Amino acid sequence: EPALIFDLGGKFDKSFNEAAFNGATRWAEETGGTFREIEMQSEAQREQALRRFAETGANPIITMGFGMADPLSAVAPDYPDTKFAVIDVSWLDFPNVRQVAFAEHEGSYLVGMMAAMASKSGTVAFVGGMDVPLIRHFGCGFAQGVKAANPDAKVIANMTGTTPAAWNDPVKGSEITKAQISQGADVVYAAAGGTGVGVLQTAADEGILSIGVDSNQNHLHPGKVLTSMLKRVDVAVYEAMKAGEDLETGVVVTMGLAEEGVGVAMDDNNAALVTDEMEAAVNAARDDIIAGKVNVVSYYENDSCPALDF
Amino acid sequence: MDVMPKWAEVVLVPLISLLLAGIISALVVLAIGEDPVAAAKLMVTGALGSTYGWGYTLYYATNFMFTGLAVAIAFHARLFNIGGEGQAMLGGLGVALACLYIPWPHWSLALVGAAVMAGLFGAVWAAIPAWLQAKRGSHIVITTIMFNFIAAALLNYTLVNMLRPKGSMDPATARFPEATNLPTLHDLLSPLGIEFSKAAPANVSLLLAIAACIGLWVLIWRTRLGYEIRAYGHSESAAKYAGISPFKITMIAMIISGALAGLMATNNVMGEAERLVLNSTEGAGFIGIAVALMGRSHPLGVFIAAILFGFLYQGGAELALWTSIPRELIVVIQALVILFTGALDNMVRMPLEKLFLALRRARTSKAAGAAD
Amino acid sequence: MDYLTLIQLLDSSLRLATPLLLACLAGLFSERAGIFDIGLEGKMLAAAFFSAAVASLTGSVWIGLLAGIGASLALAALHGIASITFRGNQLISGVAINFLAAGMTVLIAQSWFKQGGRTPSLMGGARFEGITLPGADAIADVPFIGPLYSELISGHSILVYMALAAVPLTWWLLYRTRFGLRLRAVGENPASVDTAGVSVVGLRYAAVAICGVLCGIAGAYLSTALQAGFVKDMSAGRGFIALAALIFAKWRPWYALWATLLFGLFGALETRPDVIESIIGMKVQAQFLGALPYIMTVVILAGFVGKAIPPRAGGEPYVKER
Amino acid sequence: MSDETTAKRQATAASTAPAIELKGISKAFGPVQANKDISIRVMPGTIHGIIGENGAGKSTLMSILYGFYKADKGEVWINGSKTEIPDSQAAIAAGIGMVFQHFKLVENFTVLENIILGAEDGRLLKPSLAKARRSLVELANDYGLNVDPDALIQDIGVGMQQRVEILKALYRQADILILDEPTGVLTPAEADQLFRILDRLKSEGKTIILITHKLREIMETTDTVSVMRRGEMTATVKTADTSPAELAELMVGRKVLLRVDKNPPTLGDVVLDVKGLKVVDDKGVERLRGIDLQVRAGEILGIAGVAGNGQSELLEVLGGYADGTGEVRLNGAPLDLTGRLSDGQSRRRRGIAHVPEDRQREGLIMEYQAWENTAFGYHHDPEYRAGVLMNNAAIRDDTAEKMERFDVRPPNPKLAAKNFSGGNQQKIVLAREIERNPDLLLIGQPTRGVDIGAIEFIHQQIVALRDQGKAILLVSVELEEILALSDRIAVMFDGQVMGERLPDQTDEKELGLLMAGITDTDAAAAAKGT
Ligand SMILES: Nc1ncnc2c1ncn2[C@@H]1O[C@H](COP(=O)(O)OP(=O)(O)OP(=O)(O)O)[C@@H](O)[C@H]1O
Ligand SMILES: Nc1ncnc2c1ncn2[C@@H]1O[C@H](COP(=O)(O)OP(=O)(O)OP(=O)(O)O)[C@@H](O)[C@H]1O
Ligand SMILES: [Mg+2]
Ligand SMILES: [Mg+2]
Repeated sequence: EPALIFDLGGKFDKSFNEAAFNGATRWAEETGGTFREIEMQSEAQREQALRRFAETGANPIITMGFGMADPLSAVAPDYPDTKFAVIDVSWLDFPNVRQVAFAEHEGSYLVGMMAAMASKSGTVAFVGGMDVPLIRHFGCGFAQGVKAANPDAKVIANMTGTTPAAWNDPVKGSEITKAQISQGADVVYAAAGGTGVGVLQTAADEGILSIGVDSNQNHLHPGKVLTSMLKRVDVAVYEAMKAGEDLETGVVVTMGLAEEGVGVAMDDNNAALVTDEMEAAVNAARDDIIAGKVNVVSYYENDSCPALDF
Repeated sequence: MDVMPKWAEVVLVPLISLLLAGIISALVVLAIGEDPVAAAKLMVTGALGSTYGWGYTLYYATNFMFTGLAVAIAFHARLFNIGGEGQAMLGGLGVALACLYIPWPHWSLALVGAAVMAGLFGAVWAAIPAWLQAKRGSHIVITTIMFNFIAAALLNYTLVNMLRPKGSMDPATARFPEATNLPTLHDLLSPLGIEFSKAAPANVSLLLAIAACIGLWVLIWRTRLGYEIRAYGHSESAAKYAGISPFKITMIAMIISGALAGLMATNNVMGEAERLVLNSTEGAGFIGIAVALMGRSHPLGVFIAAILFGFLYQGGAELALWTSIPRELIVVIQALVILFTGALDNMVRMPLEKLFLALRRARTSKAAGAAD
Repeated sequence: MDYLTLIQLLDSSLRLATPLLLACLAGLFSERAGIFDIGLEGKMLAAAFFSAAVASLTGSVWIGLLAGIGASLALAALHGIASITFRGNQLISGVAINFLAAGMTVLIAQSWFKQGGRTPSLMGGARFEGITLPGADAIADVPFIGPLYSELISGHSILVYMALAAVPLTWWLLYRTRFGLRLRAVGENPASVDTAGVSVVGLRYAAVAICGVLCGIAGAYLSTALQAGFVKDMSAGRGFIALAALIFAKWRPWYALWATLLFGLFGALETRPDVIESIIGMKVQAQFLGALPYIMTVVILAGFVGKAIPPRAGGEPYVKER
Repeated sequence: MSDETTAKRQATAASTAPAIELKGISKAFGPVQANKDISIRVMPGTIHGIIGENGAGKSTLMSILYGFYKADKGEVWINGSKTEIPDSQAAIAAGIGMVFQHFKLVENFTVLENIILGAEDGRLLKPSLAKARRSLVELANDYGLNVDPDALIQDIGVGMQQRVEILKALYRQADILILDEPTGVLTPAEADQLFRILDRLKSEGKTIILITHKLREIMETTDTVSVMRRGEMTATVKTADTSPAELAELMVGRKVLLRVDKNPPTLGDVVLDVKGLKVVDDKGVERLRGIDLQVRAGEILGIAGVAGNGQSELLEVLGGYADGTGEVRLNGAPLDLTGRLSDGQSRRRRGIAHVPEDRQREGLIMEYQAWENTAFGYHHDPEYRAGVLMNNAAIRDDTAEKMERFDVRPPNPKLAAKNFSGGNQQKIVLAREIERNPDLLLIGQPTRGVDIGAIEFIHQQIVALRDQGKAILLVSVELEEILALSDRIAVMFDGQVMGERLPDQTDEKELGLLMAGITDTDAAAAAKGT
């Protein structure tokens, strides 16, 4: 029986963890199988949950988030027969751990291009949740995409806060968005968990375009969400569960544009917003990145961003 | 004169209150379509049924002991320190600096060094609001709330921009060197021939917390300083009459309080995570308020309340692990426990007092009748 | 900083200040009557959920508002029972209420809507829309007062105007009516009210109930006016900031307005690093920016406000017979 | 006066039913039986006194009549008809007004607001306040009860506060007025005025119940008097048929000395020498405006004065918890008035002991047990400590001894201070301070609110200390006490010493004039004039 361990945000964070849950549910529905799951409440439970599931024979154990890297390195060697998959981690080295990393900066780059092309004012905005490197990573890719499409474009970036409350403060998200609009922004990209709900809502209310994150959020405000930067955590989880005990471990799987691990959401809800020109540019950029002709710089490379100052 | 015998006050009232909280919690569990009896069993066996469960229960309890004591000592001086959270964060910073930048030869020395740093950092973070209260009259409730936010920003800055190993995604420090890793209860107890779960995070700082409970008990109830702190807390005017300086007491009480909150970091940062992560305190500073209030600011009460909360945390984790009960239910159960044992205790006490009074009347009248 | 930026900042301040102001006035009623309330946060959160939930189910924001107020009142009643009837510790009761609201809202949201502790997004009549005051559009282009009126003063939801109106109303009620006189007296010296033949318990319950109503409006404002739905923990510590503002305001209604507007302004400034940078002439760290409101509060408190004396009987249950 | 009340008054005067009749009132507070089966009748238009030891149950009984407490058993009859009094509203409706021992005023309200509180005429304050303002003028004219209607309670003296309490009752048109220890905080002049007002009220047909520890007041003003002991009503007599000595014996169950016995002083060196002492409070008001005093060994210097004329500040500066300027010497060496050594601890080390005016706010920690209070202020003394720890066993033993010597009841060192009666609380403070064998004893209001049995004892202790050659600075608003105890009397007014007198060469009248700020020469002139 596979097991799924959600990160602290909880399984209904409307983005990352929820995507994992959706992937697992899809697997369960398709195969009729069952899986174990836990939502953690505290840091100390990370290791606890890992051991618990390992001891009761769950296999594979899929865990979410970079926070699991450290506990996993303590637990994985103790259970050599159990297979682990960890999402958003790429720097460990254990034979029984499968690491899945997403190239969020590449996906963000594409939505950045779309934002720049959709913007009439030449100013676009980014709203991050809690100020952590991962979110800067999103913002950095976005800014590079914006500049690629329109070198003169201005990117306004704000973080919501420095405590976990920053993930669940849609009111502040709204206010930030309004402030960005007053500075001329007419497209806003939110990578802020529950706070993003407020960003998208305000964008819709104020008549500017927004960009969702992680899962497809286009349907939240049809015709007002330009696109969503997809991070196919659901696919990663689905495939890990489908592989079951045969899961390939000891590898780092990078889910980039080539693997369709990240991408832009196109559906009926945003069809009217996406011009052919935009679509062509995005497709070209995707091909270039996959081919290595364009290099999107990752924030992690030297903790700074060529296109944006944090 | 006391209406009730002491055992009734100390044992019966909290027990009945807990029972009431349990009954209401059971109703809530029932309402969301789960089996309350099974849930309760799961919580008890999960938290207390194995050394593994105990290891986690005691780990959480250790955190709450430190923050609970921190709030309690401030309460004795009639100061409401809501800043335990921020002080504990700063304590974590102190521990991280001590562990990362000083080459310790042995964990015991590292613990001493880290504890000093943790206490120092926490104390400084409490001393500023204390000084502002004593000298400028700035209300300590506001300033300590503000200092929590400021601490969060400071910690974020140091972790994201300074202490994070280059290229790491995780806003956390590197792992502390092996030599600073604290022995867990397993390590401590196996030489004594006691088998304790290897996996549980409870560690030697539990002993530090217990020592802090005892130390604080001695401080409050046996030393002249404690006597002065309590006197000041009861009556500022009388304290002045007796030559007890309000400034001195405010500063000392808050410094001790902040140091205790800071010391929590020896458990969660040094003992468990063995590195400093962004959200390491996880609201333990606020739980400390509930713990101190429920423990009536007495170190023994704080100890017991901390274990109760440790039980709720660990039992709750087990619930989440084995059932589909959402984790918010645990928060609700915590709320009910706080409500019934802490705020609605008179609901139990009042009828009990009537009962005991009636019993006593009956006894004395019978005795009088016998005497005639 | 140009004029329009200033207007935008103040506009944002006003929106951010509104829930703080309502909660602050709520706390003011309660604490003026001698009942300390650190459960403002929980009441606001419960109201935010129930108003959004019921608005979403019925499609009417007004029914939602009533439901939010009802939920907040229920928690206020709990606080009253614990701290007035059973003379419990008011701080503990407040802490418990915060926990209770944080847990219950998500539990109920999950069982009603199955959307992970959220309500569906509110549409149309299930939301409070901004009100355009008469003539706002007409004079929008007039220099100076045009933007002032059409951007800053006009265009807010009705709850903002209610919150602003609540300030003079609170002042009038407290200082000009019999009820206010008794309410203030019961927070200073309940025995004086008791020996005057007025029920201490009744007055305190009334105060706690008003507190409930105001917190209810504050919560509804968050989820049905500022936002279009409930998200878990969406009160995000505003109850505590309101409490700080209340002490800042020395438990007075007009000061409460200024204090919450100041907090609102700090919050608004945080969203405009460019403005701060242009004022102080250098780039600020994101984290420092986030801490700025709190640092400013401490500085102002230490520098200008001085000692705040709470109502004398505050926090203590009224016990006649030991 | 309205026609209605006049009519009511005539009706009551005509009937012979008692204005108040209590039948079999019992009341227990938890295990404490405060009132046991008490019955009492008070005829209309009379003044009825109630006396009894501290904790006898006097306040409780009256609070029941006023609806503040609910009796466990018993009936209340007003003007011949049985009346239910579930709360104070009912009592007020039945024409009862009460001035509590501890005033029930809102400190930061104005006089006017306090008066209308609970008796407003409508939902809005303005008309109520205006009406009350008019009534206040009438009442002031009728009874000489002048108060500034717009003053805050916290800014006016206790005497004035009491007027407000009386005005509150009169404003509610009370026909029956209960006064619980009304003169405890008043100056003689204020007390005299109060009794004139009471007489006036009585002559208007109002019924008055007066609780007091002062037998003289009972003898001078009441028509009948009841004595309470341990919750029971032990006797009710016509005042004309009894004597102070008999009442005292009825009260405490033994013979009481009503006079202080003392020998002439044997004066030693100057212990306390105060020159040009000034104190400014935090509002910037000068509270002491240049005080000069000397106290010698073996002498009691009594400071007379109306409360609020700087006596408290004098004690605070000397006791080390307020700052002042000027020169103060103890045994010839200067005391630090503003520096590092200007605190209670340093003062105690220098040999100054201090019985503060307000035992509950300053002298004791009410939550502390008796033994902890015995060490209070002396907790750093070598005999009370063991390193950084307190030597609790030693303190408890010492407390037990002191309690026995000072006859503290109950002699239980582990009882919290708040559970002792006022008199016994005072004894705990006295025992602590006197037994230190200080060079100088500062003592403020030593017998405030204390029953006559305890007063006798306390006075004896003070005199005994003097006879051991100690210097004593006594502050009291009780002129009788000042006259009985002092070897020399200084009168304070408005932060200054108005003059000094010897007790056998002055009288209450002359002191009273000085206390009112009328200087020596004025007083002499006034004396000549009469
Ligand atoms: N509110 C109360 N709760 C509990 N016990 C009380 C209360 N008030 C009075 N008592 C107890 O009832 C008894 C009678 O008290 P009461 O105040 O009536 O005495 P008293 O005769 O007025 O004394 P004093 O002369 O000191 O004023 C005392 O033992 C007292 O402790
Ligand atoms: N909480 C209590 N429980 C039991 N007995 C009490 C309690 N409080 C007071 N007493 C008893 O009450 C008696 C008198 O107390 P009371 O409060 O009436 O003092 P008091 O003489 O009125 O003081 P003061 O004159 O200063 O007001 C004492 O015998 C004391 O033992
Ligand atoms: Mg008394
Ligand atoms: Mg009395």
